[in-house]
Amino acid sequence: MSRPERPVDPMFVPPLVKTPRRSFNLQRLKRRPSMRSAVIALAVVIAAGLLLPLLAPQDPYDLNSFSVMDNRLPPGERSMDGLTFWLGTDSQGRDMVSAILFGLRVSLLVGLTATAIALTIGVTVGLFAVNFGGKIDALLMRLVDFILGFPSILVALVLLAVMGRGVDKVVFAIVAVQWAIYARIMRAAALVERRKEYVEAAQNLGYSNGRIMFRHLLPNSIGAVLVVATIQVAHAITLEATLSFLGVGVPVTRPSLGLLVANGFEFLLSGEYWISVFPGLALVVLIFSLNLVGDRMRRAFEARRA
Amino acid sequence: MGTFVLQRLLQSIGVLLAVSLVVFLAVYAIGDPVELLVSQEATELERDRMIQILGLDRPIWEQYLTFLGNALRGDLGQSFVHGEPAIQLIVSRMPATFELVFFALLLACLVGIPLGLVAGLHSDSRTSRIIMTGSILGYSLPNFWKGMMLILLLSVWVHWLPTSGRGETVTVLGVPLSFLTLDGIRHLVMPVLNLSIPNMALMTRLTASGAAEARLQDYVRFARAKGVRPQGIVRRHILRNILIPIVTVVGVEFGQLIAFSTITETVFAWPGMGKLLITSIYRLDRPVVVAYIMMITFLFVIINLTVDLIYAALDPRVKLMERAS
Amino acid sequence: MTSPLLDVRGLRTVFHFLDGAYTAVDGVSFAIRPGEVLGLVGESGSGKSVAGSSLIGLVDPPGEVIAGEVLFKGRDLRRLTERELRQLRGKEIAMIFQDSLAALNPVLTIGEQMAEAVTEHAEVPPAAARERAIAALRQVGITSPETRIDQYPHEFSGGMRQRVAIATALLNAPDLIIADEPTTALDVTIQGQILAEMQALARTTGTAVMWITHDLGVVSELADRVAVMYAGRIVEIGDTDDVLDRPRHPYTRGLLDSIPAENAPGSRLRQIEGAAPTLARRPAGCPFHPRCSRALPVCQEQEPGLSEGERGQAWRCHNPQEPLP
Amino acid sequence: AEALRIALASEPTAADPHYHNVSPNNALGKYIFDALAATNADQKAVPGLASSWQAVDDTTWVFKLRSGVKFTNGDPFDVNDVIFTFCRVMNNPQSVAGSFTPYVTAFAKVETPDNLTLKITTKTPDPLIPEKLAEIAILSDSIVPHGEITFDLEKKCGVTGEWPTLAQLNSGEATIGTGPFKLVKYVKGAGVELVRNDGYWGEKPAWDKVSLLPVPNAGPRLAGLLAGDYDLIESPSARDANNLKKDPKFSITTKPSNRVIFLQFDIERDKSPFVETADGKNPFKDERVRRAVSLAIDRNVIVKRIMDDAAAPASQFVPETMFGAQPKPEPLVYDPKKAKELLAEAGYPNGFKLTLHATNDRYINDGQVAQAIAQFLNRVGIQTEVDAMTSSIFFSRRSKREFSLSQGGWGSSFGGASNFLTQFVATNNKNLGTGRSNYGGWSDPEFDAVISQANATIDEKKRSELLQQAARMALKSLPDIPIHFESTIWAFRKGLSYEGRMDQYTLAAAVKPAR
Amino acid sequence: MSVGTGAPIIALEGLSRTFQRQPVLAERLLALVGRRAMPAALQAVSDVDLTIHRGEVMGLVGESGCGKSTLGRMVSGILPPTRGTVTFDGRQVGDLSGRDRLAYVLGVQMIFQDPYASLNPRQKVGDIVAEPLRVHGMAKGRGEVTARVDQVLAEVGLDPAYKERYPHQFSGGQRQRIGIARALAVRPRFLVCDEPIAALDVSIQAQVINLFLDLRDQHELTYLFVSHDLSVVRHVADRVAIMYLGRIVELAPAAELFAAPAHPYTRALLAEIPSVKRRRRRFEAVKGELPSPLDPPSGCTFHPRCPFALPRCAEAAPALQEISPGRLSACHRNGTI
Ligand SMILES: Nc1ncnc2c1ncn2[C@@H]1O[C@H](COP(=O)(O)OP(=O)(O)OP(=O)(O)O)[C@@H](O)[C@H]1O
Ligand SMILES: Nc1ncnc2c1ncn2[C@@H]1O[C@H](COP(=O)(O)OP(=O)(O)OP(=O)(O)O)[C@@H](O)[C@H]1O
Ligand SMILES: [Mg+2]
Ligand SMILES: [Mg+2]
Repeated sequence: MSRPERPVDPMFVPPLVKTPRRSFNLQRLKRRPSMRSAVIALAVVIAAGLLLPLLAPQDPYDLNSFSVMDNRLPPGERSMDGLTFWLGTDSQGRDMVSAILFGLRVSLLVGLTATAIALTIGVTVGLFAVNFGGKIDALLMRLVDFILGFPSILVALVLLAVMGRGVDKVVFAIVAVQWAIYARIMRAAALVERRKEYVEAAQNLGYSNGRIMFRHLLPNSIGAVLVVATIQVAHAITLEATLSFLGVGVPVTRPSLGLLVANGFEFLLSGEYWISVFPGLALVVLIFSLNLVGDRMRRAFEARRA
Repeated sequence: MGTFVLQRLLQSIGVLLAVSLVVFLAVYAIGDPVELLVSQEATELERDRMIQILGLDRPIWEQYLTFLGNALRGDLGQSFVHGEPAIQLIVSRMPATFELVFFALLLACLVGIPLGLVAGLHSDSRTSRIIMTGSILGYSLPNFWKGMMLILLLSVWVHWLPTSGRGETVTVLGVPLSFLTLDGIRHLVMPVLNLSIPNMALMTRLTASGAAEARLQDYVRFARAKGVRPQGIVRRHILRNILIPIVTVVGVEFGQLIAFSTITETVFAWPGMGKLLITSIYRLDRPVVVAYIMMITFLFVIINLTVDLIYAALDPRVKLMERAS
Repeated sequence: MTSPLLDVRGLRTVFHFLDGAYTAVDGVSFAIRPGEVLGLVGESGSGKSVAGSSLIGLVDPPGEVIAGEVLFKGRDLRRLTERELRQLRGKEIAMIFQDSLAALNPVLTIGEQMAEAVTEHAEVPPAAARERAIAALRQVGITSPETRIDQYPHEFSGGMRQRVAIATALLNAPDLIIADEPTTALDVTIQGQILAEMQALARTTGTAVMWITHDLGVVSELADRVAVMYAGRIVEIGDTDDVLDRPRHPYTRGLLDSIPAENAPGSRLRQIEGAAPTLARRPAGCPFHPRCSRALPVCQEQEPGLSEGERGQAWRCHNPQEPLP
Repeated sequence: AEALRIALASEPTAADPHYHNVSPNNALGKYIFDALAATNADQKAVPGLASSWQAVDDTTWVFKLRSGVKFTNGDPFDVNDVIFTFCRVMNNPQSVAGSFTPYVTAFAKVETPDNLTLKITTKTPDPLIPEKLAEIAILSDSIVPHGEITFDLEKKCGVTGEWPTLAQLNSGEATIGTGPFKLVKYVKGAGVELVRNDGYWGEKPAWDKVSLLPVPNAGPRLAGLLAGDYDLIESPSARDANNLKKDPKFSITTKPSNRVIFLQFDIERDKSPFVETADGKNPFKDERVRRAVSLAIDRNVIVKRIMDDAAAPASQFVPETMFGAQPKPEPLVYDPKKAKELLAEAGYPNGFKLTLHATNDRYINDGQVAQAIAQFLNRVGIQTEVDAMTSSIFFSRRSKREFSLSQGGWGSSFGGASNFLTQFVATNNKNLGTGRSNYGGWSDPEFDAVISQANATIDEKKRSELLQQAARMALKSLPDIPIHFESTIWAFRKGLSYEGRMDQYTLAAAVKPAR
Repeated sequence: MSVGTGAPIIALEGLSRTFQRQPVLAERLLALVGRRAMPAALQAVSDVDLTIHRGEVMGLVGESGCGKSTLGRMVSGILPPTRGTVTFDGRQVGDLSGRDRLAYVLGVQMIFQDPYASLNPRQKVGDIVAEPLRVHGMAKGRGEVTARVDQVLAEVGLDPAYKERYPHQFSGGQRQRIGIARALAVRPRFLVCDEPIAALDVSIQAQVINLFLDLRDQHELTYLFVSHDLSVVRHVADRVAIMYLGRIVELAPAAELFAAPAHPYTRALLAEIPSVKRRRRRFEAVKGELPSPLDPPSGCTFHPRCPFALPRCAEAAPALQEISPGRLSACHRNGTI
């Protein structure tokens, strides 16, 4: 028995003990989110984030497509070429609608790729730790403790300060601080699975280590990790936004939502609220919906396990 | 017990060593502090002298070994920028951060635990749903943006609270404290709120899931079968059980918050350690950055150890030695 | 014949699901006289525990007791308010659960949990409650109860925990104890100890016991009367000797036949084909008919009513076994 | 009359005026200490603790000290304090990069014909002696035990005790000056508290009490002003300042600063890391390309749209009002057509790919200016990306010459026009100490000759001409392109006035309650 | 049924297993300076000698935690022993490698206690049974695999139409059959059945016991049948070994053992088995609690609970002695009670 680790994620509050059979009741049952609906909701959010930029009136990454002459126009104004800026423009003359849509995509892409890579690394590490145990396990887990012991924001900050700006670098920094989370969860889940008798049965049938690891342990323990991953996407996005806000994130010419907010920070008090409030709202809506979907998935997952 | 503490201390020495090396190299890789420190008018001679004084002319491993040697004597170096011992600099900023973190946690518990109990004990009610969704929102708000909105709202629009700084402090036992003056409290409110909201959400969820979980436990059923009153069940059985994870999480969060206060301190210009760290990173003030991270790591080690001991004290099931493995 | 202590008539408990309500306990009727031990046997999921909990209003949503009377000393427990029920629980009717580790709160001492059962029902000073708890522990054969009482559940072995649960049930000298499989998880030697204690207590105090189990052997050795449950119904009830030696219902017969000890070593056992139906898939007519070797066409359509024999033996079957000589 | 609360954009790192030669520290020094010369709002040296001075010949200067001046501890001010200060500058091991030592090491000897006369002989001719002495805050020799004080660095000038430490000056123990204010408390990160020096020799400030509060973010700084937490704030964003103008409760002052924002080309290398051309060569070696870049940028739009008019388009490297500046420089115009032609002429009709490096936290709107410049360059076919980074990284990378085109800023804090040209345009020469920031590696012996002659000329008129000549040469070959001069803005509540300073200092003594 | 007639198929010699946590650095340091002992070792199985002959069913009985599963795991090669040897078909298992090793691993299959945990919940039933065939190339091509899977499923009484279903869609008894089918697929010669019916409902238990009896006849299987339920063991086993705290305390042909238990512990067990034959018995319990295997009693580990204990029992552990041909018992009072 060990004390509950600090939940790596506030969404992921581990249950105190296993849920007994009599745990559900009617109301809860009625609202019990099905895994499928949660997954669909998640897919919709992601697809929207990735596809919406196609609708954007302008390409905010093409420096030729906007002009500093149009900068900081309030919502509803028109540009010199007659385009209407429904949410105004930023200090470079970018249409905020386009900037937010593209920013949303950058944020999502960073969140998704970082999570995917971190997940892959973490899962592999976790599996290896469980499978080889002993010294290797101890070593890997000390490393994981070490990384998780640090405030992720500081580590990412220092890393990016070393490496400079760039989407790839942000992704790298996020992966560097997040893989350990998956490794730990994977290890915990796989440890539980490995004690189950079907793994002994597999050994008893003379299966190779690799087969047991990837064919038997992996599919059975990845659930908890995937559930955490949906929430970690939101986390990665927040982290990216914060790093961009601190001036070490994505390149200025390819703003993510966080960078847009940061850029608008200085205009906030002078009444040009739209430069930071709208991207900020978009960010909040994005993170909130991801968290919400993640939370539903977690509940669905736990309900299914119970 | 003794073995456990000893084992943890042994481990932490390793961790501290690793941390110091990593941070040392990282800051070294960021850039050349001399470039920022030495005025452009300085002659080449002055520059070289400076480099020599800071010891930057020697190979990195030698610098590191010197640093380690000094660190053993409790000297983590002098700030390049401030010329003071880095430790002293950090320690002088500690009270501000600790004050912030303490009140943020206090607020988080005062708000989060009751809300969580309400949500957890009636997990199917509308109130519960609102609380739980609200808690998701609570940590979906990026810290910096939330801070900005607080300033916009409470300072710029309604002029209730000052925007930044620490306000008037009273020195108690050599420690300057804000919460003893009205002005100090006014300055404290927004940063504390900003830091506290995600933790309120965490506390709420932790309590709620704990309570929802606990109320379905067999011992609760057994207590009901014994005829125990509902209040007795909540107080004795449910609260006592969920308090254990809460207390430990509060302990761990204390450490995390100290680290995460960085952003809040930046937004609200709160003169704490976090702000010092950010400026020191930007100014490549390596001794301060290294000392800060080492102190934070040390703090984490101590906090974790304390948390484990508290946990062991609170939860009769825990046998310390079992966990040393 | 003494009047029954508990008289249950037509008890029906359902569980509400999205697609409707499923009956877990279906019109169960039985009676227990003071000092009598009633064994309730049946396979997993047959509704034994739900029936036990339904008696004292401990079924939680989505479960609901929808019909029947539970006459305890002449009062219908179903008509009592929750408050009145609570005062009754633990005082006049005590309950013991299967998993004693789960039923004892891990973070409270044994003493706290036992004293609670006393103080909730009477204005008793803590010291007196403690004395009573110590006495009860001694009664169930726990050595040096004075020190043991301040320990935590995990410091007790499984058998001792179960004895603590029994001692707790005894604290207020109840008239009825509902024991829900309290020895299932224990080893035979420990089970023997517990059974010995229960038996002694029932003898000395005159407490009636409803013993829920799936082990026919235990029932045989302990109970005065036996009720056999299948798919939510009591399919056969009567004196232990009658039911076990002269079963009328084919299911009871099948259970007895499949016990290895009843067959020659190494020979094929007589077996009941198929598996018990789940809550959602209860066959129409007699729920046992798909597995029944004596099934008639009528069994598929019509639920058999209760037929009564001598000495209060009763069964639900269209085609009962002939009583053996 | 009352208290004044000032929100600073950047915090002084010490109350020791000799600790680090950076603006926030120097500005704080001006509250507590005086120097022999003072600088006025336009950065001209004016009498300070020395009531007059004169260059006797190319290397000899005579300073007449003000009489009757007393330090806040009652110690009368005389030549001993000055010489002690010079020595302390040299004996301050904690100082960052020997901050003020170059000024003192330039002295061959310092003599004291009488108690209030100082004769300084320099090793080489240096026309900037008064300006340099304006930077050295005079400490009282009473803070250390000493014998007879002479300018003899070997013998520690006669000081017998320990030299005052940084800690002593930060704590206020040794912070004894002749300035308009006295230090009450200096708490790092939380601010500085000062009270009026009632024995000040000059015009007494209007404030009993001054607090300097560091608020590095512009937003909170402004919000604090609006909320009434501060009376005066440094550098609100220009946009905010323009809005404040409309608010009857506040007013602002805008003052052109000595800082120019400019682009620096990598010229020396044949291949440059951040340009991608068809021929693989470094296009910036070609003067026509550099000119084209300049022609492509509409400085007026940048000033108007990005800087909100709190800047002036730059056609040379120092503002017109500065010593040695050209009174009427040839304007650097916006002509994208011409730019394209020049590019085509140079062999880049389709432009090339470029990354412009810039800071994002050092100069006003630096990141945005860089993006606007990138926009303009794109319009003439140079496909430009912007990499804006935090200054710590920028400066160390720039010094390693990692960039092809970088956007920098430079405030000519003294020396007028010579400062920028010597630092950034002259050939890098360690012995002469020239071209220290010439990261592009441009080198022109003719230019070097002119600038070094100017730097050794005491005669002001002649020097000014030489400097103008040098500047014209630089603007012809354009190794650096000036973009604009930043203006500094102060915002304050109604009822105050502040005339602003070119060196960007915020000095409470100059904040006046308006009548 | 003949006892011990066939050739030995499995022989255990001095088989022991201890579980011990790796000492942490601090403990090693403390031990170096002599301050503290290393972490305590848990002796799960000690010194078991047992020979099981072809075609025989060896029952293994004992209380929870006495080491039955540990012994079973060592026999089937899942868990390496700390000391002692397992001999399969006359060859020491520890020396085997390659094909021989595989022949042993597949030849000795295990049936697990928990029908819910012993099947991979993400595999279809068909795949569960087919996987070992594919992995070890025991059936070539699709058709052959399918045929064999269908055959094995039919043998355990499952409709091959169930192949496309997942384990959670089955009842406990059916799952146990799937587990048996999986083991049978590799044509084992020896089955270690670790409490295979403990988790099953009363009416299902008989079905599974019957299945075991049938399979034994069809495939000439040999069983190590672990159970804590004496009546089951009595029904299926030819010989019975009684375990207490890691040691075998009595070993005898089933009929003899049930007729006349020799060891006091066996007696207590037999007395406590609830039987539908007895009515309203006056229970008289074995005294004392189960000792902790981490801290076993001295001498004969049963002595604190033994009604016949002598002072000597607390001092020396009795050896397993032959008390009559084919019957062994470990008691100081063998033959005197
Ligand atoms: N809280 C609940 N929600 C839904 N169904 C339930 C709940 N509790 C019990 N049931 C169902 O009611 C039926 C009877 O359950 P019950 O627990 O009474 O069985 P049991 O005879 O005690 O079995 P066991 O021997 O396994 O304890 C089962 O089908 C079970 O699934
Ligand atoms: N992997 C392990 N690590 C540590 N201890 C173990 C391990 N496996 C078993 N043990 C311990 O060894 C002892 C024997 O365990 P084992 O599982 O063999 O008992 P068992 O007789 O099968 O009990 P049950 O009837 O409960 O299945 C127990 O005390 C158990 O706690
Ligand atoms: Mg039950
Ligand atoms: Mg076992």
